[in-house]
Amino acid sequence: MEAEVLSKNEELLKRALYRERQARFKAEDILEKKTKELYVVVEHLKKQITDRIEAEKVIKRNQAQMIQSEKMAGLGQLAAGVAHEINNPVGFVTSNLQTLKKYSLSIKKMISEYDSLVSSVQSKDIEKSVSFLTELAKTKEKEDIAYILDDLDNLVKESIDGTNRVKEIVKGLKSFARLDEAEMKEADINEGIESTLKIVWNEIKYKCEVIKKLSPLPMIVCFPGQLNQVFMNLIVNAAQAIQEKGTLTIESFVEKEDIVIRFTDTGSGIKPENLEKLFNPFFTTKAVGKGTGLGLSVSYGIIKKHKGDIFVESQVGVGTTFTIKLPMKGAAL
Amino acid sequence: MEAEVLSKNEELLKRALYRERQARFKAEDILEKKTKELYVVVEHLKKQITDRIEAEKVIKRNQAQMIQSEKMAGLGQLAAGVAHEINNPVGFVTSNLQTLKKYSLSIKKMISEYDSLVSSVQSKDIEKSVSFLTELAKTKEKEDIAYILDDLDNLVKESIDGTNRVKEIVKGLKSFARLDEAEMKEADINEGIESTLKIVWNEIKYKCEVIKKLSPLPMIVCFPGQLNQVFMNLIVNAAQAIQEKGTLTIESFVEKEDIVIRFTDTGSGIKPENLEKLFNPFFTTKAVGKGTGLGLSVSYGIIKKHKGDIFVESQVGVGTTFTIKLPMKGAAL
Amino acid sequence: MKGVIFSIFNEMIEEKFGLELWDRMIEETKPVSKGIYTSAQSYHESELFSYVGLLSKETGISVEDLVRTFGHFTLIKLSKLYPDFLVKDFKEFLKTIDSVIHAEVKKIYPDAGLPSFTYEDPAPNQLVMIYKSPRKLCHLAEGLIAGAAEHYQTKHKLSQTKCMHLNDPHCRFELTIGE
Amino acid sequence: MKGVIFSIFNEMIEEKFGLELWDRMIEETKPVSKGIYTSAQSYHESELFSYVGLLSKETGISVEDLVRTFGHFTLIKLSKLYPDFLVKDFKEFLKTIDSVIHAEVKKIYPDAGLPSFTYEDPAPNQLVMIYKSPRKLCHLAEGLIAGAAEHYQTKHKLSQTKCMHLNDPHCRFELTIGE
Repeated sequence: MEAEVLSKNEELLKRALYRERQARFKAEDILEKKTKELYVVVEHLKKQITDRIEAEKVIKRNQAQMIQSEKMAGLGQLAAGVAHEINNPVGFVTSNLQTLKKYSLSIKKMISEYDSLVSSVQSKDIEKSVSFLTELAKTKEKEDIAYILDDLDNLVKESIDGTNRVKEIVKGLKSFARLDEAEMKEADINEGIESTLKIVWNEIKYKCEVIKKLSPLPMIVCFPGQLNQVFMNLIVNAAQAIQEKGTLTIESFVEKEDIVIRFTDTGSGIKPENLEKLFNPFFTTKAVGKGTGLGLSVSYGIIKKHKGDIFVESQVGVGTTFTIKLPMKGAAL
Repeated sequence: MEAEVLSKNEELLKRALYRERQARFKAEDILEKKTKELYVVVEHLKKQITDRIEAEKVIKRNQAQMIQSEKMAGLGQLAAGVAHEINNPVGFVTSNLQTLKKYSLSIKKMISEYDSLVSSVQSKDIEKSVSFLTELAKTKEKEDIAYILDDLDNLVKESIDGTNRVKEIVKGLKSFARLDEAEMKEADINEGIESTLKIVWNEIKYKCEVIKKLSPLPMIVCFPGQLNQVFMNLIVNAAQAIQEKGTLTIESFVEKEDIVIRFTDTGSGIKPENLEKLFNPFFTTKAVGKGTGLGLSVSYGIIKKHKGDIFVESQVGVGTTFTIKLPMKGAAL
Repeated sequence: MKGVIFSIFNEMIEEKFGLELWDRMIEETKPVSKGIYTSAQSYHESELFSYVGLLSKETGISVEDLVRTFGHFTLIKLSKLYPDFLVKDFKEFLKTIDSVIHAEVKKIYPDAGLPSFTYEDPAPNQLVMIYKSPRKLCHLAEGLIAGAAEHYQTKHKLSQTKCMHLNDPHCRFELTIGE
Repeated sequence: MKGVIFSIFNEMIEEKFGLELWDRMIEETKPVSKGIYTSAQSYHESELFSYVGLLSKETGISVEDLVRTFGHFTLIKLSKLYPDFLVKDFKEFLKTIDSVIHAEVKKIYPDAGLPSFTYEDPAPNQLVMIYKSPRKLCHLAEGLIAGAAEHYQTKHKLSQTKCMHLNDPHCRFELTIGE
């Protein structure tokens, strides 16, 4: 009996030992599996990190290149635009001046003949004087003095107009050069719109009729050059959105505490799914190489820096409106 | 005896069970500790990843800003430079034209008086004709016709010179606008140097005398605008390195298979420790806001793209020489 | 249900009733786990319910009392295994169960099915604990609380004013701490 | 030395000599581990050496032979625990030990002190394994190789031409595989 009991106990203990050992094996097995699994996760995460580090290096490298190409594109655009704008007036002024040079010769010749006449009159030699007249009339005819005298003023006036146009462009450039200014200034937004229009005129004139509805605005403290950059982006974008010919309406007015500037084009419009991404850096719907997609995000940044706001509404096939609101109380930027 | 043996077995089993259970506890404990530890590691790695993602966003944001400010700086510089260059000739051409307008009036008045004389001569009224002479001489005196006739050609010639200068600038701009070109072209490096000099002239003329030693070069296939950008960077850098007044010598010549272009300034020189970092992106010794430190790294990139090389030698207090070597066999870029 | 609970239950049965009963419980209830438990795994709570049901039949003690006793035993065991979680006093300890202890358990066993506790703290010597669990083990919770009170040598009165077994949406323990 | 080796040693002793001897071995050699082994940990190899020394004294079998036998036993056990590592044939398996099996072990137990194997493969039916380990357990390796040969039911001849016990810098096993 005693032996039997003990033997039963032994059986119990053996079973308990078996269970315990199996439990240990299970625990050890789970430990190994989990460790392995976590090893994989950790390796994966580490790889993600090294991948990101690589990607960041690429971003930095690309950054330099992108800056370069943006800068080049901008400079090229400006240089080409200015060259084109100046070329025409300078061309005809030069040509007028060449004509004036010829006219000058003719006039001198004429006057020297007149002076010969004067000499003969002075010597009271009426026969000789009269005979000069034929000569004179011939020269006058030959040199087309009547036309010259008639044309002279036109040429000079036209040339002055030409040089004035160049001067206007120079003024526009100077105003545009204020882009570079690091300091805030009082400025008239309408003036900024006007001078920006002058700069980009060459680029947009074939595609859009520009309708200006600019109400008088109070001066505001701002970075005028930066705002001009925003205007330029919006104007050029509008022109690019127009397929053949269209209208760009630029309005400015005061509304409550804000100056509102609105650019409405009759271009192709923006798809709703793109509308919300519009101000993201590097978002562009333009073909590769046609734009870095920075214009609007930079504009957004500039407007935010001025404590203002920029909105867009658009309907595909109808057009797009960008609205900028700038607080008049210049805000301590 | 039997009972004793069994009892001993029971003891053995109990001890084995105890050890087994302890081993299980140990395994379980290690599993928990390891899991916890790995949890921490994984969290840490995940945080590293999210941190990087944040950092990348910042980089992208900054990138947009940097591009913006670089572009602005470049545009401002160009616009201001061009405006300044054009302003002067256009100014005096306009002023000359105003003068010509007055001269035209005087000449017309004079000629109309001459014509009165002609009429009286025609009617053979010698007395009347003679009396006109006094009038004529008075007008001639009053309108300073002698001076006008003398000055006329000068004015026109000077004005033509002025418009020609503007035309030259326009030509320079057009050449500079080729910056934007994406295609390779045959180009004359010397021409690129000359047109770049024109663009930056305004910025450097007060500080450096430029000595050009340009030997005739064969045309090479290249991105001419990009090379002009390199030249511009080096020329502007040289001018900035000069404290008050100095010399920039620009040489070009053929050496073996290469075209060599060398810019030597008498500026302040570069410290040896900076020399090796010079071509790194974002390295700059200029004050904050004065330069992004991209110019030379971008130049380096452009020259490398042309399969060429760019070197720098410098001695503090003496000056700096940048040497560019471009293979003439344009290389399949 | 976490394996550590089964492991402790095993220990309790061995300690209080002997290995023979534990062996027999496994024999008779035929658990899927075959009675092999490790804290590294979870097991179905029905295994525990079967053991307790059998034990109640054998001993004549009610299931509720057995579960409560087991809760008490479990807390004492756990307090030895994880002394770091035994913060300064009884009330503080009870308040850390949900936010600290269960949070830590989740880190190690993300798939652990833990009850939720929310608290009301109406007075310094009072605490309301609201227990929610699909397992409806409020008696276990009660025993755990009692075990904690013993560990902290703190007197407490507990009245359960709501119970999921009475179709309440949760169980509500109202504790008065101290004499 | 990894706990799994001790755990298998324990099993071997129980299986071949009974629980009594295993219990006595622990009693007499007084290991730091108290004979409590889990694969989750490492233990000092001196514990194994003590057991084997005692066993040799008790049985009159040489330590080398015991270690070899243990290696054989271990491989058969491991092949059941980790069947995935048993690649297509004997030779291939031996060649994966260093680069695959030990690499995997390292992932789970980065601190495991594993021997290194390098190989020479002079002919299809030959393989040279060069064993290096501060533990100098070439007889264990030999037993493991024999165990693997049994698993693959592949005949082999092994001659050890260098041995760290003879002050060689490493042990060199030259195997001829097949009849």
